[in-house]
Amino acid sequence: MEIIEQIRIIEALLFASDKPLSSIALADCLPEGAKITELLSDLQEQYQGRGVNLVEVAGKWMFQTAPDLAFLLRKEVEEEKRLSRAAVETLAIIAYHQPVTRAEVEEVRGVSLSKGILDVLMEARWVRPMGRRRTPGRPMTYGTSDHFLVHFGLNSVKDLPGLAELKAAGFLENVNTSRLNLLDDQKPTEEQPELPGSEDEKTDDQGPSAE
Amino acid sequence: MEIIEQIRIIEALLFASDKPLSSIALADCLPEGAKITELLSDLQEQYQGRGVNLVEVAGKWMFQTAPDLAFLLRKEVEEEKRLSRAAVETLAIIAYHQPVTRAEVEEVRGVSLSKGILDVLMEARWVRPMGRRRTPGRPMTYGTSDHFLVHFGLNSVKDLPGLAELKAAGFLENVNTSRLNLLDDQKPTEEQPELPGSEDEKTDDQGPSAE
Amino acid sequence: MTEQHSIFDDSRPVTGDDEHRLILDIEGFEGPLDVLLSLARTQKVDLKQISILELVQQFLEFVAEAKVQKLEKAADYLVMAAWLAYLKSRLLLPEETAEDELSAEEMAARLTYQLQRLSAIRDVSAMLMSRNQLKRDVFARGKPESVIVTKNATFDLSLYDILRAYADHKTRKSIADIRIHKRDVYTLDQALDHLRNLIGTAIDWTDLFQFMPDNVGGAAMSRSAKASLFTASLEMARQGKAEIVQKQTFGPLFIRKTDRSD
Repeated sequence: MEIIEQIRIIEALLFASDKPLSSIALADCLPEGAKITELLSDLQEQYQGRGVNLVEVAGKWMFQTAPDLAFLLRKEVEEEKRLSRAAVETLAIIAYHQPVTRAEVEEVRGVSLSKGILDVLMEARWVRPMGRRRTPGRPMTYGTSDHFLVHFGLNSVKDLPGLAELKAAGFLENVNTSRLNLLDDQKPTEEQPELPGSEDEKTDDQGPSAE
Repeated sequence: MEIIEQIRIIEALLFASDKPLSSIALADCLPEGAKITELLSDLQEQYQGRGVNLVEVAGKWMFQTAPDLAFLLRKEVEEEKRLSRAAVETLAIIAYHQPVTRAEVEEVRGVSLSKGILDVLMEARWVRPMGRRRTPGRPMTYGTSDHFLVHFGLNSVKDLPGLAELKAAGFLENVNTSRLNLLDDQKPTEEQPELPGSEDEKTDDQGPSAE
Repeated sequence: MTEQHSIFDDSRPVTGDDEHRLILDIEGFEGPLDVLLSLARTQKVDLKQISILELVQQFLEFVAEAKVQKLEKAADYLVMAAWLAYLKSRLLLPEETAEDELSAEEMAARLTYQLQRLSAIRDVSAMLMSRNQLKRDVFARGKPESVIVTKNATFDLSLYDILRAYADHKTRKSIADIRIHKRDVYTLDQALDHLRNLIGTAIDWTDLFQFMPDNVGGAAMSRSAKASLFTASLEMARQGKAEIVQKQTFGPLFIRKTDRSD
């Protein structure tokens, strides 16, 4: 099959979908040995500067409208729901510090997390549980999802804006090393019975990584 | 505005629209005096021979997969099904209470489990049999599969937030907690299912095998 | 949600006319660190160079003047105020650090660090939110054609849906668990049976409450029996099966059978 034909196929597949597709899924529709990476970057180039662009998000590929045309399209959608300041901050802390516990979010913000904020972020499918920390109380940690990456047009959490600066300034170090001890960390209410039926001691921290 | 810019706008509008657009609707988004007919035929020409074509249907315009590639779209036309509420709840109960018997699910839900729900969950590969309970009747117990963990981005079933965490996250806001016994909740799991021969060794731990 | 402030909400009174004496309301803030950060900005220097002593003073004044509606909200602020007051005393007094304690300078440095960190997080929050967001700035195909290339995604179900389902289930269950216990009463039917049986044995006018059933139970039951017996007597009189006489207000009620056979 010719290259141009292979490009047509991935173009058709990607154009038809409103969700990002992985290169593996795309390769499934191509003949054995197709150079999917090259095909994708060819296609991306062909759409450079057009009204629709091919972008890589969360390690997958999708077509979306060119960002500079947002002014035209925005009026077509409903006013998006605005996140509260607290929710935005919480989301940022979770994104940059993940995996992070609820207590750590509170520590960074210096205020306890009001109810419903995590709920909202999880409902938007931006935040997800990421396993328990192996510390006393085995607190639940949270991180961001692929959906978060897609929404904000990020290929991985390593591409978060300002991540390098935050890291260089030492702001992403273990939250507790800088403790002021203003907020009491010991929240017995956060402790909970472990789900029986799973006795394995397993690793929790998995670092920022797009699954 | 240059012609090329006007074409970009039309391209983006048609791409993002959920229905075909008339040339009049498109012209509304362009500067006065834009030659919409010429622009459309230019754009149509640009997409000629590509994987996606611009077509005019009933006087309106839309992008469509090239006819010769339509086979791609039908390759795995597996519509996204929605699970019934009862099925979602059953899945949740199995996830939280595993290993759990059918009768226990019914007891917890307070209604009998209609036929097919377990089938659907097993067909989706989210639920699997987990061996028989060592009680009279030796009922089969059920639990979640590795596939369940992968699908929902969990490392282990222990990553499911507990009731206290659900409450803290705002999921249980209307519940009077004093009536919710947070600790006395997972009775059925205390019993270990019998291991039937060598068949099903893994009665409980999902292990960190999710990738 | 209780916290209403949008990131776009610039209405907070951070830039007062008199920058050294802000009159601020706790309601507009996201906790004591937020207040400290706002106060620190009034010093118009880099966060690294703020005067902690001045900041402490500003915060203590803020807390003293703040209108506090809810005590639980004030708690965070009061804890911070106490800590800052301690820090201030440590900074002013000659240093004599115990071994297991942080020096005043270290404490101050940590406070500065926290403020810088929060400020940095706010900056990246703004950067994050100003990115091109899907369905706000950039758009996916509006009318996707039905292809499912990924084989696993047969069901559109997220972890959130599962948690929501479990939480809803728990919510419903907690409601379903409320049982209203049946109150013990001596019913009207019981009283009627009882009275019908006994009234035949009486020869003449009899005080109604002579017919009170024995061993009905506690005081509540006894009250219930009395009420039902009275209602039963009225019912029997209505049916023409009994006559009732009361000679004086609050006096005893006398009852007799109407169709006495003797």
